[in-house]
Amino acid sequence: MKKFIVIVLLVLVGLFLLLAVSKMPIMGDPDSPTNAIATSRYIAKGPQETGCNNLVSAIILNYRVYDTFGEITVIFVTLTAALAILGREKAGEGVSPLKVSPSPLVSTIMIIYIPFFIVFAFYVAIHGFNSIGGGFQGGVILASVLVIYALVFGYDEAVRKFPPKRRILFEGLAPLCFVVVGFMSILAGTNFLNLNFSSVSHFRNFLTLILEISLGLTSGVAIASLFYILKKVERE
Amino acid sequence: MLKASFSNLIYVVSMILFLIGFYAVAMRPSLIKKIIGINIMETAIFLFLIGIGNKKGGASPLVVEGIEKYVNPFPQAMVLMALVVGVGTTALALILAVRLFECENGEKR
Amino acid sequence: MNQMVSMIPITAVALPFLIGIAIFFTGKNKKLMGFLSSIAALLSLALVSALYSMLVRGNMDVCCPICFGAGFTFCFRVDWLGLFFAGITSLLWVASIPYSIKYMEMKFPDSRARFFGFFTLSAATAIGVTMAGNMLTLFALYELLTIFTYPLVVHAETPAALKAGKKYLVYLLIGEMFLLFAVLSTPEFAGPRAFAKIGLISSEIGSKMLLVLFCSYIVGFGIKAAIFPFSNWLPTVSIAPTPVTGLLHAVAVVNVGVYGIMRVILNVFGIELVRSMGVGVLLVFISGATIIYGSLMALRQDDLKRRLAFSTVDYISYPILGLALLSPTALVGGLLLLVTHAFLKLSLFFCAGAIDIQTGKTKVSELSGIGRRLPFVSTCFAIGSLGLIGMPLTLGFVGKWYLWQGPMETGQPSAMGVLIAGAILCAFYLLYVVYVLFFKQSNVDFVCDLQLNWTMLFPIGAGVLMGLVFGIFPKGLLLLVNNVTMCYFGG
Amino acid sequence: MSFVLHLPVLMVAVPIAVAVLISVLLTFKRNIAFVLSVLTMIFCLISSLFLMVKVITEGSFVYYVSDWPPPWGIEIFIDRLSVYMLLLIAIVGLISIIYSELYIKKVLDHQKIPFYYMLVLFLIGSIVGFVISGDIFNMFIFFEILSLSSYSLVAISGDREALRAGFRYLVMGIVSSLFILLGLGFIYSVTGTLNFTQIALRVKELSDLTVIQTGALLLIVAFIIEAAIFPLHVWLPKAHGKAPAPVSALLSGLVIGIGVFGMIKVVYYILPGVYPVSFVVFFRGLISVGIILGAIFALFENDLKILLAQSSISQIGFAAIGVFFFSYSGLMGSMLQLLNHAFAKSALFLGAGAVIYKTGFRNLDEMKGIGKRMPITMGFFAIGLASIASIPMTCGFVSKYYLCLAAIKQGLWGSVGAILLGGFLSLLYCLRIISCIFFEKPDSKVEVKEAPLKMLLPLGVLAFLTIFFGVFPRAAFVLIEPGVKEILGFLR
Repeated sequence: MKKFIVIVLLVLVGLFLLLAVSKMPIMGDPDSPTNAIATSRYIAKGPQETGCNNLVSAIILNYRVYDTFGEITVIFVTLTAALAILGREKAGEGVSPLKVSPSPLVSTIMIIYIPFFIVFAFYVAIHGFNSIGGGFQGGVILASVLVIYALVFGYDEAVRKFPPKRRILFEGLAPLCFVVVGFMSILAGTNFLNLNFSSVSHFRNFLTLILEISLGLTSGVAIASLFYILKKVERE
Repeated sequence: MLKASFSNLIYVVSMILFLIGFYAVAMRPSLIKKIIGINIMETAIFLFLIGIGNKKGGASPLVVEGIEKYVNPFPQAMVLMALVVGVGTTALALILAVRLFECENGEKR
Repeated sequence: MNQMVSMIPITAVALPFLIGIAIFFTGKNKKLMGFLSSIAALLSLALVSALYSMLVRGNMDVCCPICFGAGFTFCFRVDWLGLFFAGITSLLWVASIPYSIKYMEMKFPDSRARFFGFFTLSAATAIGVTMAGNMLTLFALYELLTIFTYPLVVHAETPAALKAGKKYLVYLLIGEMFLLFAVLSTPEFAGPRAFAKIGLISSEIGSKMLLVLFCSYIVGFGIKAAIFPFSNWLPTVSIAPTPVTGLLHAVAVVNVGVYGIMRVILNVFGIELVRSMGVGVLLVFISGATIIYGSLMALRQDDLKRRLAFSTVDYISYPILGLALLSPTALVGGLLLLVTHAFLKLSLFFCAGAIDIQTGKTKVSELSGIGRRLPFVSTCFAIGSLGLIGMPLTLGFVGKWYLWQGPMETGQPSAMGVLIAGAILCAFYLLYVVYVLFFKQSNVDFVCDLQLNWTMLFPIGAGVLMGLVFGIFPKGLLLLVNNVTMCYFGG
Repeated sequence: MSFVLHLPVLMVAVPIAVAVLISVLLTFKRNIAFVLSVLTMIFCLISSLFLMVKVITEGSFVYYVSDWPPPWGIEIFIDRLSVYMLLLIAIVGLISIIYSELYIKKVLDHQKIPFYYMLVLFLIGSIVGFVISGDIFNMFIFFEILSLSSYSLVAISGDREALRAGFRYLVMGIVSSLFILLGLGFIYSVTGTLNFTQIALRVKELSDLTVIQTGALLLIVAFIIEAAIFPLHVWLPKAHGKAPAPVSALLSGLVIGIGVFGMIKVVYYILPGVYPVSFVVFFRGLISVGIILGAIFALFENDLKILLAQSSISQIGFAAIGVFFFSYSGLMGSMLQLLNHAFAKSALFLGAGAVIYKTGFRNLDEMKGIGKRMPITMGFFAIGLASIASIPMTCGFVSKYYLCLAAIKQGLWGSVGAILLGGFLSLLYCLRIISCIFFEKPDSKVEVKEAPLKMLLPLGVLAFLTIFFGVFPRAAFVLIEPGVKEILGFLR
């Protein structure tokens, strides 16, 4: 019965949505309102005003950096929630020694590759200015490195290598950076989180870079921490 | 209506995906399946948003000398941010599910 | 009519109110508690008398609006109708305080601070209702009165009392729901001088809506005034301590219901509109039915307090009947009967309470022979009963005399029939108690273990005495009542 | 005075920054969380007072974050109503945090305490961000932070019931936030902007409103879920009932009120005047049913905190129904009801928490006669109940008075009936609690003392505020009256 009701409801909602969709402007139409209004400035002046050739980065790091602040806070809130509900993992807590030792082939290759991965992560993060990439993308690569490390060398080894004490600062880095930059811009007499407060254009680029890197570090480490915390429960 | 829907095929597809996800959330008792449903819904919306930002013949929003026509970068930025938010919500959902699983198994033991 | 701004009306409400709140914090200090409650009652009496003298001197409305902005205005205003009710309430409040102090000391020694606190609050809000200057104030205080009397009703904290309290609340709150609707639908209900003009509602809003509003008002106030289909709560709550029953029946609650109905018909609708709507007859029928129903039920009751409660249902409809006849003489009669009822019913309830305390008897059938053991109380009971029935030389007689003129003038034989039947039935159910008290032989011997002192006997005697004095010299009271009717019927 | 312009955004940034800072400082000093949170909330309170002065004297203003004007950047929009909400948030937040100290120590593990404060700070910061935001996507982001922190606060105690409630809340909440995202997609596709004022301007030029209406409907449904209005209220009773008491106070007092405020934002700021009549009637009908059903559920509930949560469904319905009257009195009633609910319901949850703290009783049956043992605590509790029951001279009366007046003026008899019946039923369940607490004979012989001062004081402040705004509603009118007139101006 419940199933029937839900399906009827879904069909109704679906018809309603399809009706709305059919009334929407044709996709890809260059004259549609989305393409006509706000974007002109992003495309025309974006690189000069923000110093980013990558317009997506220009938006998330300059035009709408306040949103990005909120978004990195979301990651941090999730982490806090994880810590509150599950608790921080500890090295050697209830350790059962690894039953299968990592295959030497895999571990050797990983040891060779991991530095490259990390460099690549930073490259993606820093290069978000001018080409495809950005803080989050780099951060996710970083996180995947930490996750792979735990998968290959065992959870305890990973926790020992990257203990919570070392991660804790990185986890809070980005929100703090954003707030500090925000305060700086207020003190400089402009509005909150204005990166263009100094007349020196390099300074703006420097700030963008700092935010980019902090975003990368924080998202990467926080996602890895989430993984470690979830993994901890699994092994208990 | 049909013709318009046809030219907006991506929107239609994303709506259908959205409803599939919704069905999973509403009807599946399993927590993990609910979370998967939520992710399907999310993805559908991302597809929808990216579709909105499309421009025929536009290049990706990476300013290069000589190209004048770019797709709208704003929906892409929006999706990027929504993605990260999605990671957060999914993670929290998993945390709660894992903890709930632990609790209920703990009681059985 | 002139208007003057004065803070006395709001003081007469707010001061006792604040004292009432202060009483909660007296804790176990009995002396202070008694002192504060008496002070509150005396203060309000003094202030009401001051208002009376102001009205007599200047024939003015005394008004003080408190505006909260945006159509939310509280306003206190005193005119003759309000003052009439305020006078009754404050006078009887003073009279009931010494009795309550003694009674509570004997029957319910626990949590007396709560009792006297709420007692004072209820009486103060009842006076506030009579001085309300617009519908909003009236409604707000009216609802507060219901809420403040609830703890008094359930004071005994027995399951039966809680059940009675629940019934009380459900009845009254349903009434207030209707009332709120009616109040908010009345145009200009929160105007600072809403009651100063007669007829807040014009006939323009459509006859259907008018009828709906009228019915809502009658239901809203009528439930508190215990009119026929809604009167069951009143006997149920007679389980409460006797001073509370007195408060409900004579001092505050029921009176306030009658007051509300009068306000609605006289001020909100206006006599003319009611006459043109032809709903007076409806009201006559309702009140007539209530009188007959109350009397018949009273005859059947064995419990003395329940019998008296049904007698209230019966008697409180006379003022409504007097109003419904829409003639000035009938209204005079109705108001006089209200005074009669207030004084004498309070005495009767106090008598019942005194008998209960002294002998532990609450059933009529057990009362045989008590007349000789408690001569004063029983005599007072007898005189009070006679007064209520309407024997000559009592106020009841004067009231019924005037009320009788109403149907004569307007020519409503059914109302005359109701009056006759009501008087006869009333004589039956009250005089039977007197008969049992004095003339029936008691077969069980009982002990009187407590001695009643003057604090309890004085209010009883005073109430009965008032009924007699006013019955013999009704002129002063008639003057006041005429002032009330003159405002609405002109001359 | 120019510093005041930065205060709204600082009210968002400072709680979040402090919360992050706590996590960093945690390694050095564990018990710093409480002090820092209280200081932050005091900062928020003071800044909202400053903002109030500013807005009353100079009217509403906008603030461009990063100095980019809309539609390129994000706009923050401060008018009287949002300042009013900020004040509510700051007061209730400060009070709940002060109250939390003792309660949380007893209820939660030692490990979890700093995280609790962090989450509360995130919650406060994100509510502020949500309220002041002038951009739908920004609203979405803060809505996510808000919801994530509320889910985790519900589940923080980690026992099974709380986790269940938290998960259910999470599923509904995520669906609601996805609805916002989808809705804003629709709106963006035809207007090309996400800024409130710009959308409102563009919508007037559109010929076909179907897409906009779909977007608006999705947004409203999302906020209906968040505000727990009738068919989508299922998550609320357990979530609010099982959370720790100060969290319930925050969630019930503020967060569902924020749902209603979101509706106000959609209906008046973003998309004024695009709604067909059937739409509005439908929502009014739903809300009316919710008002009555919530009260009926509460009437038959035995667990005190769940009872209070059920009553929240009914009470928030009152606030929501005023939004759909589109009239001055209706909106006034709505805003006053938000105030009433924030103060009174928080006081109730804190009072229930005090009983749980002292005795561990959760069911009404166990609490018989407890009013005599802890008269002051229960006295404050009773004042809160009086306000919920809309007894005259409390704030609840004023709000329901305006709502009912608005409904009658517009001749919406169904809504009038729902409001009156709802008011009647809420009086009944409140009196049921009162008679149980004060007038019934206690069963148990447990000696119970008054709650400690640190719990009594917050309760007392809330009770005082409820009475204060009931006796002097004018104090609230200073902000609401011009604010409501202003947003009604948007409709034209």
